[in-house]
Amino acid sequence: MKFPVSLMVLGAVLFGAAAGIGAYTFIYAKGYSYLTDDPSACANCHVMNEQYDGWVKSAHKGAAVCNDCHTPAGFIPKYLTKMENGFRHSFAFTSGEFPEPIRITPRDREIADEACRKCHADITEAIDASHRPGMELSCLGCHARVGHL
Amino acid sequence: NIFERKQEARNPFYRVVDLTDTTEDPATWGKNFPLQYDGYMRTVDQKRTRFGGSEAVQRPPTLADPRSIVAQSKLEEDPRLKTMWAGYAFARDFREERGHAYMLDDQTYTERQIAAKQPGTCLHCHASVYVPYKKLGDGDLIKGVEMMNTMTFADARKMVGHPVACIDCHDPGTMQLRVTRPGFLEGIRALKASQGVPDYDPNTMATRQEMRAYVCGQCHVEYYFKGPEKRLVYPWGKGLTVDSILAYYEEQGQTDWTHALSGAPALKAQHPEFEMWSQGIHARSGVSCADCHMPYERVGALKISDHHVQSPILNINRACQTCHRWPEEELKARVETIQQRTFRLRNLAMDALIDLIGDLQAAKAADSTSPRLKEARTFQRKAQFYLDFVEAENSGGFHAPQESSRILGEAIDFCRKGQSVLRTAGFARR
Amino acid sequence: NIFERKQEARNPFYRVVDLTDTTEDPATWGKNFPLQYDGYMRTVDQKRTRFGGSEAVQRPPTLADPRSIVAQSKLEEDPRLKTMWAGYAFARDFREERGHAYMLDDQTYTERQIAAKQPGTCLHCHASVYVPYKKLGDGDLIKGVEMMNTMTFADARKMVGHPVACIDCHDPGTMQLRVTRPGFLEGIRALKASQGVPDYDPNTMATRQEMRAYVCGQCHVEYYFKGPEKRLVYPWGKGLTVDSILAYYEEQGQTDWTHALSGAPALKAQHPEFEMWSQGIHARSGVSCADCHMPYERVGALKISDHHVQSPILNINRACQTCHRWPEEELKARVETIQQRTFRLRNLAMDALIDLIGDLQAAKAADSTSPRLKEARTFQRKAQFYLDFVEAENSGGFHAPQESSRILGEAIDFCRKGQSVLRTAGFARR
Ligand code: HEC
Ligand code: HEC
Ligand code: HEC
Ligand code: HEC
Ligand code: HEC
Ligand code: HEC
Ligand code: HEC
Ligand code: HEC
Ligand code: HEC
Ligand code: HEC
Ligand code: HEC
Ligand code: HEC
Ligand code: HEC
Ligand code: HEC
Ligand SMILES: [Ca+2]
Ligand SMILES: [Ca+2]
Repeated sequence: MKFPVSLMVLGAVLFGAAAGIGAYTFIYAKGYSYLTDDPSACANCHVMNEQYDGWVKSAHKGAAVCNDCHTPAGFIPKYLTKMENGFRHSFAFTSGEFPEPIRITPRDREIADEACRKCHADITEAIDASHRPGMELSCLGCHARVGHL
Repeated sequence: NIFERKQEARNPFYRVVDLTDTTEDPATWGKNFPLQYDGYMRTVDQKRTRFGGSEAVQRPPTLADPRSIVAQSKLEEDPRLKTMWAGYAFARDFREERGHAYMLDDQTYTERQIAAKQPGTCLHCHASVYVPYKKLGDGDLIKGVEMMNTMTFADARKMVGHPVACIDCHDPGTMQLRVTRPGFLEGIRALKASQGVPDYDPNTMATRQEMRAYVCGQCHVEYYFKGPEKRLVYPWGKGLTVDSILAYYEEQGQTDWTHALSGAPALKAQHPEFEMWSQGIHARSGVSCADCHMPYERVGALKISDHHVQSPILNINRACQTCHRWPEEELKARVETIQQRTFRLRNLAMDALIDLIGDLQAAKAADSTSPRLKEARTFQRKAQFYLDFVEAENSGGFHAPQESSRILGEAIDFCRKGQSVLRTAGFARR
Repeated sequence: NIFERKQEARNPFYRVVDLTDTTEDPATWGKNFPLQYDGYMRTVDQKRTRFGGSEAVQRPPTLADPRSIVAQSKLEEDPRLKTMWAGYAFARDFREERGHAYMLDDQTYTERQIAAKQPGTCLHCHASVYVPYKKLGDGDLIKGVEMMNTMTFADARKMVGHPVACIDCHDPGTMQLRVTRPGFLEGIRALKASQGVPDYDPNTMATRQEMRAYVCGQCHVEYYFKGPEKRLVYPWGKGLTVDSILAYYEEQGQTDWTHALSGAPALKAQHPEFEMWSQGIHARSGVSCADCHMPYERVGALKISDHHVQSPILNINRACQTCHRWPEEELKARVETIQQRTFRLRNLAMDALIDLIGDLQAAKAADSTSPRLKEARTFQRKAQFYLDFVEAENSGGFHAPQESSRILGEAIDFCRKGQSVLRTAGFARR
């Protein structure tokens, strides 16, 4: 968890709010949806519809919401991540400046990979147990599609 | 019941025995890891797929060969192989390979042992040699292997007791994967050096996903015995493609045998699964051998690696469907489409090679001193090696579909050129 | 800004003009669909990729050929093609293909028009012929096409005014995709019939995903002109593989031209993209031409199909990354690895064919009456068609990597057999 980075971002968010644009979207386009755990809130941005639809079809619909996989464990880290992404995405959404198709960032991919273990630690203990930290297999290597069919 | 499962989950493996670097017997390891052990023991199963698996063939046991069941003979399935390898031990006995449980017996009793005196080096890939090597070299693995290499197979055979075992792939303390085979350690070091990476050691420098292929690369590779000390060498100094391997052999002036009918200095390829896989889209996508041949399976509250190493066609749902959401039948059909194409071209290449050998025989009979013979034999040498590189590779082309077909296409072209050389010299077979 | 985005989201497009089944001019359609029209107009761009795209080559316009820019000449890139096609119009002028905007001019001014008198049939795939056909046959498409086929190219040319246009792929009322080309309607019907599906009509029976390939299959296919009425036929009666297409031609006794140097009755293959694609893993996975060559792009809140039909290499992130999560550079490298392998084998096959032609010339000179000539020419006919099937296919093997290499391997084998026939007869070229 890169705390300083997130703090800087937090700062950026506040500054951004003052500056307007980001925070403007954050409110008008329901960017603050990032702060809730309601998946449909994520879909407030039509650009999230694809993933939302994919999630609805996935085996995880009844099991995990967006934030279960896209935010790290722990209150502070979770909300810092939400802030950072919320701001970045809000900005991207308004400016229209973002790569298509939308791609998960390496950092958020790690977060998702870690998230798997939040719920599946038991079952995967056998395949993780015998390995020094850093040598864990990436769940996404085989299960990249679980969140979104 | 639930309580037990929870137990299992929290502490996946009850360590009931201590495993050390000298614990050879898999049964002992099995006490700590019963689930993996069960799978490991199932490699005795024999089931045939269209191009893989193996068929259990009954035979009357003899003193010389006590096996009552063997795998089908490839020489009988396709007698052209006898002409292709004429004069080499493989023309005497060559069978479909089967599960790991049989590796030691199949090596010990193959008629190739009778056809030619084999060295102790052979055991490197057919037995659990880690402990024996260490013993022999008292503590020094390399010293041990060098000593066993120079023994006769018969003498060396007495020093080993198991097919590949847990200790050959695992660190007894951490259970992490490890490479124990000198042949691979030296081979991969030479390969990496050629790519500008000095002193490469997989056991400290490879990622876990790489290790899931390297442990197999210890044996499923092309190899040769170098020099009188019969050193086991993986010919990777210039790269892993068939082209760079041939270039390496040319540089070494290596010849495996002289073809009995044509007199060509020939090279035999053997099970280059690791090399072929490395040229395919799966390797390129970071998919390792274990992903398909040892897929995870759910047992009780645990996910473990299926230690019943086998054809993925017999386990499509686990081996393929996590990554490919197609129905089993469809995935099977995709594999067989690839294999059928490979097989068709392989048969054309085989006919071409037999033709060239026939032409060489005729030319030899007409004028055994013609300088053209040497030229034509060089083409046979190349065609033989390229065709064999696909023939001996055991996935029927699946590990690298386009590359397999490309190699066969080149083999056919070598035959064409060899035949032209003789034709230009006015040798005409009627 | 966001107000707009939310607007767009609700309201995809405004109809400002009425489109009927006789509205030919794309500019008119463009009033309703400016975004698609903009893309369509961009097919004038010329950018080269390693094996595709096209290069803008300057030339001084002449009266006979007013084009000041053309695509690079493939005959100059590889002069062996002139020998391969000796005696056929293609040996006179053959260029890399470029964007749709040029199709009408490039066809009108190619020197192939001078080398041989071409029929009106040609326009079927190089112009917006739907409205003209309908006019000619007053209302009857088939009658119209039959009439235009028998005209001279020059006369027919006067009746068309645009390259492929909106109306050729779309129903003006619903904007749904539709097949307007008689050649494809008949070809696919014959194919389906051979598979036991009677009276197949894509416009009523195809899925939407199939239509996303069929509209391209209207032109990107192998074809020939049948009989004196110059009927345009897609040779699919026995299937789409190179093998079944050759079988079909043999049954028809079809020959495109007599090879000038060898006298072989030869067959030319032309742009079999649809056929090759059908043998690949993408077709098998339900991935259509439009998915890669007209990927969706987001304009504001709208997702539209990029009507700038072009090489996906120039648009990797939209064309590939929706399905493949690899970086652009990696995806490009994957394509080029496949294309390089194909190219290497294609070059071997080309040399083999040139050799066979040379041998045939020598044999012909030695004894023009030898019955062996006929045999050898049959092999050239086959080798020529197989090699050309990959050479003329425009993806450099990507549409079906293993199949492309398999076909080239067989081409080489046909050359080998042709050469052996002559050798056995004692013809030796020195
Ligand atoms: C304000 C509109 C908006 C809302 C609301 C929104 N997103 Fe996004 N999201 C975007 C945009 C725009 C992008 C593309 C950003 C980029 O790729 O630079 C994006 C990208 C992403 C990505 C991939 C890129 C990355 O940063 O890893 C993830 C994961 C993601 N969103 C998750 C979520 C989740 C979870 C929610 C709900 C908690 C959510 N989004 C709600 C607009 C939004
Ligand atoms: C079970 C875990 C899980 C859940 C629940 C989940 N996702 Fe994801 N999501 C992932 C994974 C894993 C990836 C990365 C996929 C990859 O890298 O192939 C991803 C990727 C994304 C992306 C980036 C697009 C891409 O393919 O890289 C977006 C946007 C996104 N998710 C949004 C959402 C939204 C919105 C929700 C809730 C409706 C949600 N996710 C629910 C696991 C999940
Ligand atoms: C909030 C808890 C939670 C998180 C986070 C989570 N899962 Fe799950 N997952 C579940 C539950 C509960 C099920 C059982 C759902 C069912 O089968 O209906 C499940 C099912 C699965 C399955 C079996 C069904 C299928 O889709 O094949 C896989 C595989 C899986 N999860 C992998 C993952 C991976 C990989 C991640 C991380 C990207 C992840 N899970 C994240 C709770 C979670
Ligand atoms: C090398 C490929 C691979 C990797 C890496 C992998 N899995 Fe799996 N996973 C599988 C396979 C194969 C199955 C199906 C097992 C079966 O059907 O018995 C599976 C099944 C599962 C299931 C469903 C078990 C059940 O039957 O309910 C869960 C949950 C799961 N994996 C989670 C994870 C998590 C979490 C990780 C990362 C720590 C992970 N997997 C890493 C291949 C993989
Ligand atoms: C993407 C999946 C995949 C990967 C990765 C893979 N294989 Fe295979 N392998 C297959 C398939 C499929 C077959 C064909 C099995 C058949 O024909 O029954 C096969 C066949 C084999 C065979 C012959 C099996 C038999 O039943 O006769 C061997 C040996 C083998 N592979 C070893 C390896 C090695 C060693 C590696 C890694 C260097 C590897 N494989 C990587 C899928 C894979
Ligand atoms: C570099 C590792 C390696 C060495 C060294 C090696 N083998 Fe093997 N052997 C294998 C592998 C892998 C297979 C299974 C794949 C196959 O059969 O192609 C195999 C299969 C066999 C088989 C069963 C299939 C067949 O060919 O009938 C026999 C018998 C055999 N080996 C004998 C020998 C003999 C004798 C030697 C020594 C001259 C030897 N092996 C040396 C790796 C090796
Ligand atoms: C110590 C050498 C050695 C190692 C390490 C090894 N193999 Fe093998 N493997 C063999 C030999 C030898 C055979 C042939 C046995 C026989 O035919 O008697 C074989 C056979 C096989 C077969 C054929 C089974 C069948 O039914 O035809 C497969 C598949 C296979 N190995 C895959 C693997 C994979 C995957 C790995 C790594 C996880 C691996 N092997 C590691 C030596 C080895
Ligand atoms: C030919 C190589 C090979 C042999 C022999 C072998 N294993 Fe493994 N084993 C593997 C591979 C590959 C993995 C997966 C490791 C990873 O993902 O890092 C594995 C994983 C394991 C694990 C970790 C949990 C799991 O299932 O993934 C245990 C425990 C294990 N093996 C026990 C054994 C035992 C006990 C034996 C002997 C009976 C044995 N292995 C023989 C290759 C082998
Ligand atoms: C861990 C993931 C994974 C596993 C397991 C896996 N594949 Fe793949 N497969 C891939 C990837 C990645 C590609 C490359 C295409 C892509 O990037 O999507 C691919 C490509 C393919 C292709 C197309 C390439 C070609 O040569 O035509 C086939 C067919 C295929 N896989 C079959 C199989 C089969 C059969 C199995 C099981 C024996 C299998 N795969 C196991 C990930 C996997
Ligand atoms: C999976 C993606 C994919 C599909 C599906 C596909 N193509 Fe392609 N196509 C490619 C790629 C990649 C190339 C190589 C482009 C290059 O070399 O620049 C190509 C090349 C071409 C070219 C030559 C383009 C040039 O720039 O010279 C034509 C024409 C073509 N395809 C037509 C078709 C047709 C018609 C279909 C359907 C019948 C089709 N393609 C299906 C990916 C695809
Ligand atoms: C069945 C459809 C079809 C017919 C009929 C057809 N073409 Fe084409 N033509 C194409 C396609 C598709 C391309 C682009 C792909 C290629 O160039 O291989 C093309 C490309 C061309 C080109 C540009 C590239 C080159 O070859 O220099 C010329 C010139 C051309 N055609 C002339 C003609 C002439 C003259 C005729 C009539 C004798 C004709 N075409 C008939 C479909 C057709
Ligand atoms: C009416 C006939 C026709 C139809 C329909 C058609 N094409 Fe073409 N296409 C051509 C011709 C002719 C050319 C060559 C133009 C030239 O070189 O002047 C061409 C060229 C191309 C090229 C090469 C562009 C370049 O830069 O080299 C691609 C890619 C292509 N077409 C793809 C497609 C796809 C995808 C479809 C369907 C969505 C399609 N075509 C439909 C006739 C057609
Ligand atoms: C060579 C064939 C071809 C030509 C010519 C063509 N289109 Fe399309 N068009 C397509 C394909 C393929 C689609 C995707 C349809 C689908 O997915 O069902 C499409 C989709 C569309 C759509 C639906 C929205 C979208 O973008 O997916 C519109 C509107 C459209 N085209 C307008 C036009 C206009 C206007 C022209 C002329 C300037 C034109 N098209 C020329 C092939 C063509
Ligand atoms: C609509 C989905 C889709 C699109 C778009 C797509 N692919 Fe694929 N691709 C697949 C599927 C499905 C497979 C087969 C493997 C599998 O089942 O995962 C595959 C396989 C492949 C393979 C391995 C097969 C082989 O022959 O080696 C390569 C390489 C590949 N794709 C490259 C590309 C490139 C480059 C593009 C863009 C020009 C592209 N793909 C566009 C879905 C797609
Ligand atoms: Ca086997
Ligand atoms: Ca082009």
